[in-house]
Amino acid sequence: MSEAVTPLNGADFEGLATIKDAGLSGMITLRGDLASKEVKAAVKKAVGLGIPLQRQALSGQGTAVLWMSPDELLLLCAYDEVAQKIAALEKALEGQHFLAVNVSDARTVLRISGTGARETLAKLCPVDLSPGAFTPGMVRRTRMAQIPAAFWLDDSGVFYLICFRSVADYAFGALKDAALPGGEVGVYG
Amino acid sequence: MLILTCPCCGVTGEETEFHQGGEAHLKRFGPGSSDDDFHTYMFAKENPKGAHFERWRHNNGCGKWFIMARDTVTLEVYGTYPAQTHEPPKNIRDAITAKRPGWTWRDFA
Amino acid sequence: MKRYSVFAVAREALRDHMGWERAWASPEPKKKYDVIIVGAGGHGLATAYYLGRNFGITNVAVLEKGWLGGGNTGRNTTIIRSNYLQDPSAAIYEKSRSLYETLSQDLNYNIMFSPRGVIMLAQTEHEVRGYKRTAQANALQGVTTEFISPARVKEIVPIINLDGPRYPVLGGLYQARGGTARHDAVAWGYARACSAMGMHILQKCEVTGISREGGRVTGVTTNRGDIGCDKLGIVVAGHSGHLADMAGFRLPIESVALQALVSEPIKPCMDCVVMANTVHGYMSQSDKGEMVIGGGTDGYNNYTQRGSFHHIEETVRALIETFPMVARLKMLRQWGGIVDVTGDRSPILSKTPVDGIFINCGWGTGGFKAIPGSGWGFAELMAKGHSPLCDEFGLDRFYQGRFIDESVAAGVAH
Amino acid sequence: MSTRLATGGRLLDRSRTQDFTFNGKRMRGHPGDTLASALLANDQMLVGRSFKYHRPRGIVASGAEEPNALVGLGEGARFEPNQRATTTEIFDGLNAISQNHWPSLEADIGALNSWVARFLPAGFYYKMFMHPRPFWKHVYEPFIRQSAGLGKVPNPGDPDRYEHFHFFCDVAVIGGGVAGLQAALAAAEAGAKVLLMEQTAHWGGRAPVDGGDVDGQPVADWISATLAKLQDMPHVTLRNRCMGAGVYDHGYLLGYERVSDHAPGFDAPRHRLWRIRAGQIVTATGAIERPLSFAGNDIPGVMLASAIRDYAVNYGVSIGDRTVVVTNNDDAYRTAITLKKFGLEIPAILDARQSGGGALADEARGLGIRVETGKGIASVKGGKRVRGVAICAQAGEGAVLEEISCDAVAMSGGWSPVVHLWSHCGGRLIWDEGAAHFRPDPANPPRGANGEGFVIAAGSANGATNLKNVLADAHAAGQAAARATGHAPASGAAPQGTGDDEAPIAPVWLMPQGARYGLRMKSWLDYQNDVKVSDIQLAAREGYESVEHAKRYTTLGMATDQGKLSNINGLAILSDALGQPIPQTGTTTFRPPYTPISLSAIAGAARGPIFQPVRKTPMHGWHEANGADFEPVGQWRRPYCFPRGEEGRHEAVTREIRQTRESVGLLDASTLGKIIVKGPDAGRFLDMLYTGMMSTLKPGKCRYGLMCNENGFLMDDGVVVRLDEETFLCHTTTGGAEAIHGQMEDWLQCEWWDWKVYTANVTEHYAQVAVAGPKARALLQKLSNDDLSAEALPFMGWTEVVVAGVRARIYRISFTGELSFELAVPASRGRALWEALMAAGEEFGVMPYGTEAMHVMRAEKGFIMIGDETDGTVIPQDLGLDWAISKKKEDYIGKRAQERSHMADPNRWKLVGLETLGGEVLPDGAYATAPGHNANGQRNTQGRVTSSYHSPTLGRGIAMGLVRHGPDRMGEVLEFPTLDGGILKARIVDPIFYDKDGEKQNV
Repeated sequence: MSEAVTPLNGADFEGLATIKDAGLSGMITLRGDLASKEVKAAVKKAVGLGIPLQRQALSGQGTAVLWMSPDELLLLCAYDEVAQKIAALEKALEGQHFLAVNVSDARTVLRISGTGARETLAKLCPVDLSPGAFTPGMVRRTRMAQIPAAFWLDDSGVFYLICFRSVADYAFGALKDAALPGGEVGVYG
Repeated sequence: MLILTCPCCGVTGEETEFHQGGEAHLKRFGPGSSDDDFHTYMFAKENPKGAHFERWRHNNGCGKWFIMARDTVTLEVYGTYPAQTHEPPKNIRDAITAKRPGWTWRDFA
Repeated sequence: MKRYSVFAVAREALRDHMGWERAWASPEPKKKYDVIIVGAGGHGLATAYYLGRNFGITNVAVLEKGWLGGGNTGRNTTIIRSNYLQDPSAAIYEKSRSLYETLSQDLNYNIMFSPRGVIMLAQTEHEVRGYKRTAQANALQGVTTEFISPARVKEIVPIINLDGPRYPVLGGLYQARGGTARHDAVAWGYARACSAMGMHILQKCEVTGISREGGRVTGVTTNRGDIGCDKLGIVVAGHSGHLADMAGFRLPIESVALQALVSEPIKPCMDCVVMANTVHGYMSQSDKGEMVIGGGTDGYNNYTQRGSFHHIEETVRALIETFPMVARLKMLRQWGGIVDVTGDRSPILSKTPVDGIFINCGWGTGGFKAIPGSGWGFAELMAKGHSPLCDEFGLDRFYQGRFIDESVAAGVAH
Repeated sequence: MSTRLATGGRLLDRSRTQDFTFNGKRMRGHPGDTLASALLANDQMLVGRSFKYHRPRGIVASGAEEPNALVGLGEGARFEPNQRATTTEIFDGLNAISQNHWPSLEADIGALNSWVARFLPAGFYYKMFMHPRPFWKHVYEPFIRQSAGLGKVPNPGDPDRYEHFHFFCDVAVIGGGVAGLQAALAAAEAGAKVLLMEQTAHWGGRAPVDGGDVDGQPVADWISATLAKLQDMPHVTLRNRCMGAGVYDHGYLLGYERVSDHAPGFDAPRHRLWRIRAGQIVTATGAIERPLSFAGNDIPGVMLASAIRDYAVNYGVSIGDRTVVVTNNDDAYRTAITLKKFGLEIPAILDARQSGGGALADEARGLGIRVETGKGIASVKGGKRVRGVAICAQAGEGAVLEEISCDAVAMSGGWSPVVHLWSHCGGRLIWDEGAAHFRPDPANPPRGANGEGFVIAAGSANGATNLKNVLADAHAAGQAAARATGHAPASGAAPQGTGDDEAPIAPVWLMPQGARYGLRMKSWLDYQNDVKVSDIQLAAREGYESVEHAKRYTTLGMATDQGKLSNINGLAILSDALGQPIPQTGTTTFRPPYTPISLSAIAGAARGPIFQPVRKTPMHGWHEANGADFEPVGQWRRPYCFPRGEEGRHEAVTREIRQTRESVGLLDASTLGKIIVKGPDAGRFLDMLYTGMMSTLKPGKCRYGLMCNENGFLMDDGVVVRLDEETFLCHTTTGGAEAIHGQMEDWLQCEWWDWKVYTANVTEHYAQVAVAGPKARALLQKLSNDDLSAEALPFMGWTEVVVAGVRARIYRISFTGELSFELAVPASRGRALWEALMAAGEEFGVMPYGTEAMHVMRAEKGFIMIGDETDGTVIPQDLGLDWAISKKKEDYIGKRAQERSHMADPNRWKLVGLETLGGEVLPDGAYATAPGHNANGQRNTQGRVTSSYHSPTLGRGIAMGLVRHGPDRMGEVLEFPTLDGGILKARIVDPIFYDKDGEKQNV
């Protein structure tokens, strides 16, 4: 049996920004009462992190928690640890009304880095990506060109973008096009 | 291109992040209801020249539905609030009254 | 009414065009008319015209709050076709199309009906099946259409790209006698003919109230005074709900903006109307050379005659894909119109809960092509109480669940 | 003749030259030239032909308002028609051609139209060309279309790239003239984040040409200093070659940046469309000079006075040696003075005002220029060039007092603020009687989402006249914009500009005011569309009284310049003809864009591979590599079939079906929607969503379900799987996944928000493969040690197994009627599973099958297909699916709707099978006729075909259809007319053609 593969199979492109397939990533959608102590404890137990504030991300050692909506978190972990994390969540939340589901393969993750990262995304997303407005730790679910997408910014200035698996080629193509040399806008130097 | 503020996730985004879902505060009529009630629920729209309560979903965003009070002539937004609301909050009604005295909407005004 | 002809133009040229009379009179309102039509757009004026021509009813006033033809009649993409799927739609649109054939001569006003053909592109297998079904239905409805091959599409529209990377052209539903007409001229021609019959077209006359007695209409209140009538026809696309409100009933419609744009003019390159519903765009070339491009409706209720720009974007990118040469053209002007959309996206031509009041609305994006047929049928409905062209379009159909849904044949755009 | 002066040309780099061609003629210009200035420097006065009469046309203006100088630019796939020479920067190798003539610009056959102009007044075509009827389409219209149309048709294959950019700021200032610079500065100094856009390559606008001082220094120095200040501010973004194209609702602003139009070949996007969200927009868009309406005002060499000044100062170009200036205001005196200082001759200034001008007039006289007050031009002499002017009294009817020979005429009818962007989104205008122009009404600005105004006009766009007033107004506008976005303005005062003491303008709408018909029919209002004063007057006489009627009847202002020069003059003429004040006539509606923008910029990067998203399943790559013939299904691409060698579609489909029916086939079913529904109320919720009962489904089991919309119509179907007590997995159609998930959330969030249910769309998490055919089990058992027997996994059951080393859910469901297993594995392992199945199935001759084989097989089995049997007007009861509608439930979505009289009508058409008597395939969508015609003369019908295929299994055509009382009419024969005029007869039969008892799937 061969290994699991991402739809982009490691593709990368270097232009105004570097666009790279971030590889397999474990992703768990957790829906529940985010204010409850049970959910808080379950998340802590599963990925060792707290509940992020609205539209924020918290990241730890190989894990992260993204605030997706008032009753939804996205938990990130190693691809092959998902089953174990879900089991942990289910155990911790037994008797509660919640949903924890593996969505690792439903989505793909792209890494966008370099000085042109903000402008590259700003060509495709109707979001204020100026450094003053979009700061590390923020998560934004939005539209990227013609697909829904979510991205967040880590402390080192790298954007991680999540989109549906089936449109991975489109997402990569659109980002690559936006990052073509010669297309510097020059506003987020 | 409208700009909307989602009361569920706090994002102020452009219309392309959202999807409009028709009149809000509709009372559903199911089996056994009268023809008139069902017709009113399904088809007889308020469609006013003025304040309009409408449902929107932040579909390219947090995925939540919410309600927006918007003027169909000036496009002024009087406010947004979660979908789990039976009637518009008072501050929004007041904002409408200030601009559209005497406005009406189905069972409340 | 002095007849228009090449001889009249020559004669007038020799006296500096000083002898032309007004195309329509500008009278003062009478106290009462037999029939008042609210709305001097194409549909209202056509209704008045056929009331006079077919039923001898000429004591008619057509009231217009702005300028005649100033609503959707003057801001649409002028497409005329009748290749509809459902029997009631095909009947009224084909009646309309056939009246357009001779309308210039009937009105003695050149409305420039140009039967250059209309192709609706099939770009998915689903659309192919939908349009083949429409062709089958049309054959039984007396509407001449055919389903044509991609090669034939290319022959008729050389600038088309059959092998778009996304949606190849798999064929098309072709109506050779569909086409375009000069939209303003339709309103002006009808207005001139109505005026010649002695009807009153009252512009800048806004209806502010509708009077009733014992469940029956008695007249209207306007900014030019109270005017009585025995029958009232409401034909005010974009404002139907507002007028119905005055008459005390509610309509199953919502008003939304429909957008269109034109390019700068270029020499003739497309002698056909092409509609691509999969990618949401349609295009024809005006006699001036502009590419006339229609897009979609916004998703929200709106009375501003402006729309959201992303719909323009969606339409334009689709057209560049379908007609790659337009990539180097420029958008000259974009605008919006307010269209009334009903629960089944088909029009309402109906009696109302108020005796003597009739409503003609809900044409959505398909109003222009229907003007003569709608006028013909609605005049009959108002004069006789029923009309085969209108009977299926009653308000009662929503109560009964008897919808006339055209979107089933793949394309929803009109 | 026009020529390059020895001095002047502040925008030029005279040390370098650039070569270009016009109609193949080689010409030379300098960096900094526009195509217009370079053409004029080469004495190219004639640049095009008008639309209707094909009159010779020369350059009139120096900016975006130019109506005449439109050229075709570039070659091949880069050719672009209708490029405005006045806004085109030249570059080495530029090739331009003139437009709308045949055979050549100099000798145009179409110019004959001009000779018969008397017979072609406004609206002539509405009055003739009606007989004989076919002639309109076949004779008249082609002629009119060919003679109209301006530019040549471009070519496909545009190789350039385009893109969008989203930008957010507090204050966007449109226009980089002195007003824009000052407004931007004032807003930025208050701390607002500012974007300043200028449509040309240069900052400062007209001010450097007009001169004057600011705070004691020459205005050009002030511009440089201010620009430097702005450049140093980190929260200010400056953008030249970027036009404010349109203002839209809620403060949405489009910027059109021509990134590399001036430098083709440079590896950059050609245009970039800025999609800007601004808290406040300041329109510092300046003003446009109006022409004067006198006979012959369209002859090449008659130009706006300001343009003549621009060409001299900015580009060192003189239009003629002898320029007559004609005006109704003081500004045109500047042109006379400027030209005089360049050493050129001004034979006369004709000032239509009886009282003449102010200080500038004195200055002109001081330079020895002859100034005639109360005079105007009766007519201009010349054809393709100006030869002279005949002078008359403005107050008279045009009696010639004197003829003056000249080769250029500089005209000024006053200035109109550029109010387009203010007006796009509903900003109102007021008529300023003193200044004789419309300007923004500050009490009625366009209003944004918060109900407050979001556009502020500044400087001459707001009606301010001289440098002093412009700067003060702009400063206030910048501060107001900052304040409105929450930034307290800094305390600084506006810079002090000089202000000339100008005499008031006198409105002159026709010259002379009593011009007789012969002059009026040569007094042009709209140069491009050939609309004259006499045309507007004719329209008014004929009752086209509304400004929109007059515009549409005459085509005034409908040309590519959208009436920038003609509108005000035209509506003044109309007002006069109607005897009403100008404000009562009003203006036509201003629509975006300000000047035309490329369609490519609007489409942006969305072309070719990224035109639209293409959704691909995990096995897509395998399909591609194995010759799949794809069809679009929504945004997905699914294999229609897998042709081998020379096989056509039909052969391939037939082979795939045979193999599946006889052995085993594989279908990539990954596109099917998969939605998790979980919670204590999940069963109750699904009972509302589906017509059938789902709450009673046992874990480990699957059940087929139908979903209706609230209007009662069938909209989706699929198999529901109960994963555990609280969790269901709902399969939807390929097209339905997102919509159904959205609908679930809709009901949960907006109607039953107290129900405890969570949903998640997991469609793409799984690769799904249908393994179908009598050998399906044998194939799977080769890859799995788990028990897949009918006992362990019965029909409509599911379990978890390991297949080819991957944990998979396996569902015993069948859409083909064969023994069938659907396997779901994580998408990342989908292709590996597929390949393993193909390899293991080799001994059975396994084949992939596509959507068409699937369609045929399901039709053979009598299964309905959403989108074929349903079309949005069909209810489950029509399809004989009553078994899937629970009778026990009080309510489900659509139930109430189905109680309506037409829905419950026993006469509705119902599903049956149809078998042609001769085995032929019924045409898709064919109708069964009934006797007679309806009231509209249409043939009566009694049914229609919903699906029709050739069945390889049965060796004949099979069809499903909806027929009135169909299920009660088994065996009856219906007639289906075909499009070629024939009739196919078909018998009504049971819709299940294959394995009626389900013996094959249930093994």
